[in-house]
Amino acid sequence: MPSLVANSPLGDFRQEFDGLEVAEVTGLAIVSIATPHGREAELAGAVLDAWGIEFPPVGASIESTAGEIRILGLQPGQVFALFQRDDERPAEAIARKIGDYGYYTDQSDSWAILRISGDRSREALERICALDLHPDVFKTGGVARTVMEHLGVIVLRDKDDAFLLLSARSSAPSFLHAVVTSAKNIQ
Amino acid sequence: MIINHPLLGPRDASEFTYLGDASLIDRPDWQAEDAQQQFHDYLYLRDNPAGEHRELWFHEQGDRSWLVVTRNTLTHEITGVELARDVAMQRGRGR
Amino acid sequence: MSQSNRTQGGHIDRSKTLRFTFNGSRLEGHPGDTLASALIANGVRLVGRSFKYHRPRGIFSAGSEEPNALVELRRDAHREPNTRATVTELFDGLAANSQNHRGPLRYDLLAVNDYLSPFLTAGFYYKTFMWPKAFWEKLYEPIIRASAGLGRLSMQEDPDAYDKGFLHCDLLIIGAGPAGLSAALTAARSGARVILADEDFRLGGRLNAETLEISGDSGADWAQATVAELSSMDNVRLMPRTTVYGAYDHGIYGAIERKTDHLADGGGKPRQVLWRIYSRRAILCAGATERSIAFGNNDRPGIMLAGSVRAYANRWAALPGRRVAVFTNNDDGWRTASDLAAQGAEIAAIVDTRERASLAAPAGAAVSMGTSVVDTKGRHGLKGVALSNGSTVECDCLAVSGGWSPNVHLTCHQRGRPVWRDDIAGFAPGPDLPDGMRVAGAANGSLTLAAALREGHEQASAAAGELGFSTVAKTPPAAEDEAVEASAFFHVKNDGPRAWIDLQNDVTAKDVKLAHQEGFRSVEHLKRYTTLGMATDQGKTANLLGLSVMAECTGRTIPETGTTIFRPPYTPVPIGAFAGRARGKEFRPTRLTTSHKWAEERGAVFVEAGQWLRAQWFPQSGETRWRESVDREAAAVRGSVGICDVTTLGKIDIQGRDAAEFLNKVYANGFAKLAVGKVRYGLMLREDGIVMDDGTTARLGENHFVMTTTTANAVSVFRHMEFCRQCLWPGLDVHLISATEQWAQFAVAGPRSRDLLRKAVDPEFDISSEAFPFMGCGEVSVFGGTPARLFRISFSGELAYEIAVPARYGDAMIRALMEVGEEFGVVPYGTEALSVLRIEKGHPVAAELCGQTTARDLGLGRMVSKKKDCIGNTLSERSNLNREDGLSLVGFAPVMRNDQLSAGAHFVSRGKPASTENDEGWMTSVAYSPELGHSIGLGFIAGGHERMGEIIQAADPLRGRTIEVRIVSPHFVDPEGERQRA
Amino acid sequence: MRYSGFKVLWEGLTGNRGWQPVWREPEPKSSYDIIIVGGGGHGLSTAYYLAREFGLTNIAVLEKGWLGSGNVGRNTTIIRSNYMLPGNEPFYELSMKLWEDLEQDFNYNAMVSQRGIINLYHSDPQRDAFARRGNAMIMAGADAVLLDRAGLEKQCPFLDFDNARFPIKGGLWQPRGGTVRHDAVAWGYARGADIRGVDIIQNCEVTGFLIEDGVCSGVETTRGTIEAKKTAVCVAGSSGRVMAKAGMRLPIESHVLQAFVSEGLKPVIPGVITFGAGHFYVSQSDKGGLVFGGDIDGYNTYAQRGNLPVVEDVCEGGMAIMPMIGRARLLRAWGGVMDMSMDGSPFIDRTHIAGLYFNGGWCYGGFKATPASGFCYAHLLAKDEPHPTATEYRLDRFISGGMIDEKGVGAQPNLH
Repeated sequence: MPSLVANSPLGDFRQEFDGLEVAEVTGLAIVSIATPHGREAELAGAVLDAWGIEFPPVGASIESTAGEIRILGLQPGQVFALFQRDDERPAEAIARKIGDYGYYTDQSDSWAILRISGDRSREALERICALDLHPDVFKTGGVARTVMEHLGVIVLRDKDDAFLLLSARSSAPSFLHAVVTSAKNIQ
Repeated sequence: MIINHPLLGPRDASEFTYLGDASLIDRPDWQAEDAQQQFHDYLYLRDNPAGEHRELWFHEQGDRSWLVVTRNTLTHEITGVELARDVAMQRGRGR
Repeated sequence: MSQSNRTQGGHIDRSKTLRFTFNGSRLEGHPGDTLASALIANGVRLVGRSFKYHRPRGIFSAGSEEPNALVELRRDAHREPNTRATVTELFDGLAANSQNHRGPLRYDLLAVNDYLSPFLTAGFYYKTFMWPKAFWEKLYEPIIRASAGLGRLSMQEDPDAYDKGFLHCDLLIIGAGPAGLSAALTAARSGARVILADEDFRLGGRLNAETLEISGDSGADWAQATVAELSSMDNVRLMPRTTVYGAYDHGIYGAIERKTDHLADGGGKPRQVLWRIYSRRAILCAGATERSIAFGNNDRPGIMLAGSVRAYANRWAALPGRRVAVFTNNDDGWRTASDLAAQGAEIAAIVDTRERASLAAPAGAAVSMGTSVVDTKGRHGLKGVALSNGSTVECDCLAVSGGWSPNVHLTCHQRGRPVWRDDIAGFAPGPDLPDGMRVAGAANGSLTLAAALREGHEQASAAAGELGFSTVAKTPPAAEDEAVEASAFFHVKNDGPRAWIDLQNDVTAKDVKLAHQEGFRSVEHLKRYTTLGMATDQGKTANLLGLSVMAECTGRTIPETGTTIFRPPYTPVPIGAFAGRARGKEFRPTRLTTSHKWAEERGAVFVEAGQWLRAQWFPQSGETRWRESVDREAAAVRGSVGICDVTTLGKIDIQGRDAAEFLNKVYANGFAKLAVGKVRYGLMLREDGIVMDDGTTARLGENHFVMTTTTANAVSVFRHMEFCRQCLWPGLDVHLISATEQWAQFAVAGPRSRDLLRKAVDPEFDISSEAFPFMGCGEVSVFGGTPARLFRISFSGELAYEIAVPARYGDAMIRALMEVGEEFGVVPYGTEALSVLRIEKGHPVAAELCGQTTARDLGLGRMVSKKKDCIGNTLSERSNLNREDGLSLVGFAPVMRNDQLSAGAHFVSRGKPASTENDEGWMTSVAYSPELGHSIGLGFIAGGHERMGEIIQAADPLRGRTIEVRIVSPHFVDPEGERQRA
Repeated sequence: MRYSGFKVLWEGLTGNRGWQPVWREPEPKSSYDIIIVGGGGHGLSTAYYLAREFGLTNIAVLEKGWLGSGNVGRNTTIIRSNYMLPGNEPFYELSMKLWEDLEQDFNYNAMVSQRGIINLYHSDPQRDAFARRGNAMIMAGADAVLLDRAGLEKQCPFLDFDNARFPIKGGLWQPRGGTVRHDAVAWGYARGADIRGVDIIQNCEVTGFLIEDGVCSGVETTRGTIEAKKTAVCVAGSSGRVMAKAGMRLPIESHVLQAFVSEGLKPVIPGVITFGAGHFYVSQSDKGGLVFGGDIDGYNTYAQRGNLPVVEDVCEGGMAIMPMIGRARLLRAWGGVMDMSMDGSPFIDRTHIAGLYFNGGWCYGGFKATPASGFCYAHLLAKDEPHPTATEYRLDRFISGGMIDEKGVGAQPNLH
């Protein structure tokens, strides 16, 4: 019987440019957690117990002190949990950790993830991203869903000069083209 | 245009999808005696004001919130943005 | 060729020489030159022809307001028509040609039009060319079209790339002249984020063209020092070569930055970048544009705006003439005389319409006060002018100053109206400015240097203050308040030669008078009837002259006569720049399924389905026609087993305590009682009772469903359901998230599908028909532990399943399924075979769910529950949607077995002509059925279910093939549905 | 005064002194048989056909601003009758036939130029939908040709057939489609109506209706009260505002449609081209400008201006199919306010108020309808029964479910 081997949306892409680097991030699990009406406090409590962090508001992310998980506030009643995937069923892993307080959906395969880093990364993103990414406005840890070159993108600033960009898996080559073209155009 | 999202701050309107008059929240009672007439008026007739207009926008490329935006149709000035869910609850919608 | 008209000084770099050609002549200039300044330095006067009369024309201005000096720039696919020489930065190897003439520029054959001018008055074409009727398209119009237009497109794909971008600032300052620089300095020092944009390549605006001083330095030096300070600040972005072309809602400005236009070769980098600038405040410091005066034959090469003549002399050390006359109605014209004299030109005369002036004339200049120029001579270049006092003046350049009009354009972009100001005899910004905009300097009607510096500082202080920045209370740099007294004189009245108002469109004072005579008296009628202000310069130097002549005719003041407001863009912007990168294959993103690479390897032919590419069929060697492949694929599904990637269908994960109740509201049929582990077909209506979408929804758990939507409606259905969730029933506990991207999903269809899946699904899962019946679903694992979801649903009508694995396994999954299916003769099938199979079963898709049809039309009327509240059921009961003779979806078969049906044919009863009143419906989908061996179709026809067996015409006059067809059941194959339950 | 080539010649030789005003500027009378509210294309053509077809001339056209200042003065000048549904196609074909005789009819050269219109298709399902439409056109007496790729290449070799994201596979061609000089339509109808005795009154805004006991007997205006036996509103773009004065809510929203013109160019494209997979259509005016547009901005507005995303979207569509226009420059953008109706189709009907009539809801298709709209409105006003080609344009059609929804997008105006 054949066994199935996973592949990443962008084949572990990595390229350096003058002042920035664009690289695919693989191996992350993404689980969406929706909050049942009326059980917000219980879910937040479970998250606090499990990882010692608050539930983030929409537009922000919070990373656990140990760094094993980051929770992104994406929309009212829904967050994404990002962590290293070491399980075929990450939604169930989350449920085991914090109980059935939330509704969990595995999103790990829905997204291609690019990390754009370096002191010119903001300049490159300027060509495709309408958000104001000035560090006084979009602070480290900030998260936003927006649109770039007709593609939906989740932007997470994970360092002062580095951004994680999540875009749909099926259109990942188009998204990569958009980001790489931006990097080239500012050279 | 820029919509000042109550949770996220100012965002370009191109992240949003427009639906129309916020009265679309006020869906009639399907069991009313004149339900068909009520649904007709609800779905088809509009105040279409030249001036302040309360309208529904969906933050499709954002946080997926439906918003009620109060915007002047003569000047495009926006004077209020609320989460549509809150508005709907205030208007007595529930289950 | 030497630069015969080049003098001393100026802001050009004489250490380098740039070679260029104009109409093939080899010429030279220097860095810092524009094409226009280099042409002037080389003594070139005739540069183009006017639009209608093909009059010889020369350079008129020194900026973006230029009406005359339009050229075709660069060669071949790079050719750029209608390019203003006055803003084209000179580069080595530049090639420019004049445009809009037949034959050589000097001997344009179409100059004959000038002699026909009595007949070619404003709007003459509305009164003739009507007979005979057929001659318009065949004769008159082709002649008009060929002689109209200006430059030529290359007709080749634009070889350059463009880019876009987004910028954010506290303060956008538009224009880097004295007001803009002063504003930028004040704002930047307050700590605000500042963007300073200017259309010129050298910041400083008029300071570069004047000899005025600031704080004891030359204005140009002060500008350079200020630019140096600003460029050293982190919170400032300086954007030369950037035109802010439009003011849009809520502080958004459009700007175009020319990145490589000044280079011989752009090196593959984007030629221009279109910026969307989000500003909290903006200060318009766009300066003012000089206007001309209308007088007889005022359009000859050598007649120029006085401020521009001065700019060529001061900034570019290029003299437009050796013997210059000045015609002015204001003080500013006198400065041209003194500056030109300082550069070595002979000032032949100063002609001023006023009785007295406050400035002194340079030595040797004859001054005529209270006098006008009434006519000129020199066909290809000015030779002299005639004055109202009867004298004549020999000269080769006439510098005309009719006063300065504030550049109010951006203040009008949100329909603000400028207001008249007597003191400057022009329109200044009105009170209805775009939100957040302030205006400073000449753009605000404050025409002196001192006022510009002061207002820039004041407006920047105020704007920064509003945003919470504290400005250092410093006074602006000092400069003299130079004399700018102006008078309202626009038009030298006479009955003699034509006096031009709009140089490019050839609108003369007589045209304006004719418009008045014929009743076109409102400003908008005037514009539209005469074409005044409609040329590529948008009447920047002409509008006010036209208004003044109309005001004369009506006996009203100019403000009573009206004003026109301006629309974006301020200056024309290339269409390619607005499109940016979105062209060719990058016009829209491409979505690929996880089996795409595998399908490519199999030689699949792909088809666009929205943004997706899907395999349409998989040709095998020896197959030469697509039908061969499709017939084989469809037959294989009916005969053994086939696999099709169905990932593109929308998938929505629905969870919550009230998920079932929610589905019961958004679907027309009942979902509350669907058992866990079961799938149900769902029909979704719009609120108006028309079918919106359909699909299957599986219940994975008590509070957990997975919905599928059609590929095309995935986004709109999700949006609709969020509307229902948030706006209609916010009290329900239900949560939605798209799972389309998460799962790679494959249909495994055909009598051997279960056999195949037994090789894939791990053995601990029982998929026998008893344990896993039709419309069952469940979570399983495949190929040794990979998580999967299995749904026993059928689109083909055969025993069939859909199996989904996480997308990262999609590529491996299709290969594995093909491998284990080999023993059953598995074939991959594409969308064409899928379509054949579904038509054979009568399943509707987008062609039938076209947004105009009801559940009843589709034969699904009984699915619409009357016992619950759901979207669409109330209005679906309207009388017109329930007519006895309403449309029904039925099947069609050709009467002559070999006839091909065609989608889009209309149904007409036998014996009746194909006309609208006999139209009974249309064919939606057709296919060749390999199972039946003939063409079959689905379609809507009035009262169809009652007409089984009737023979009617399928009229297709569009393709000239009307055939007879029989109305049959839409279920062509296995009408009882037994196969899928096997 | 009759216009002709001879007259132009004569006037040219005699100093152009003989030209008369194209319309009078009369003072409003205190009453008329019929008042038409709105001096745009449809209002003026209604007056013209009332006079010419039905001999009714005691008529005033009241215009708030200057004649032709509505959407007849701000559109992309396209005429076509390539509709699909039986409620629409015969009406638009009537309009096309009226266009074809218009200039000789009203003795004004509006430059009706039938250089054809092509709607591109990119897939087999789109081709099939166009086939349905093309057959409906032919069945209504219009002309339609289904072009395959080779046929299209012959006409438009400059299209980006191979590199396009959505490959161009052919088009539905209506050879009789084309363009008309839009302002001249208003002026020609105004002249024709004026000559026949209709009073065209500019700068006269209707501020209210005289309504008593369900009967409308005239209007209040900025120039006084004017009585009329029949009051016919025809103010597309302002329908909501005006009918609100009569206390009516309409199945209409107001939206802005932007349009664009490039700098003048020597001839580039032959007729009208419409790009189905993007939002772009284009023609070239006789003066040489590319006249183009796309989708409405999509939000309710009465402001005659739009925003950047649509400008960019339209130009993207243009570059996608004809990348040779990249170096042509966009010269001017403008916006017109559209009556977007709930099914994308118009209304020509009585209202529930006796003596008050309504014409509107033209979406972005009003210009091509100008002759037939006036013709059918005149018919309704003169005979009090709808013209046979306009029987379905009823204000109450949504009550019974009689939508005329060409696009099939339902009761959401911004999608039509």
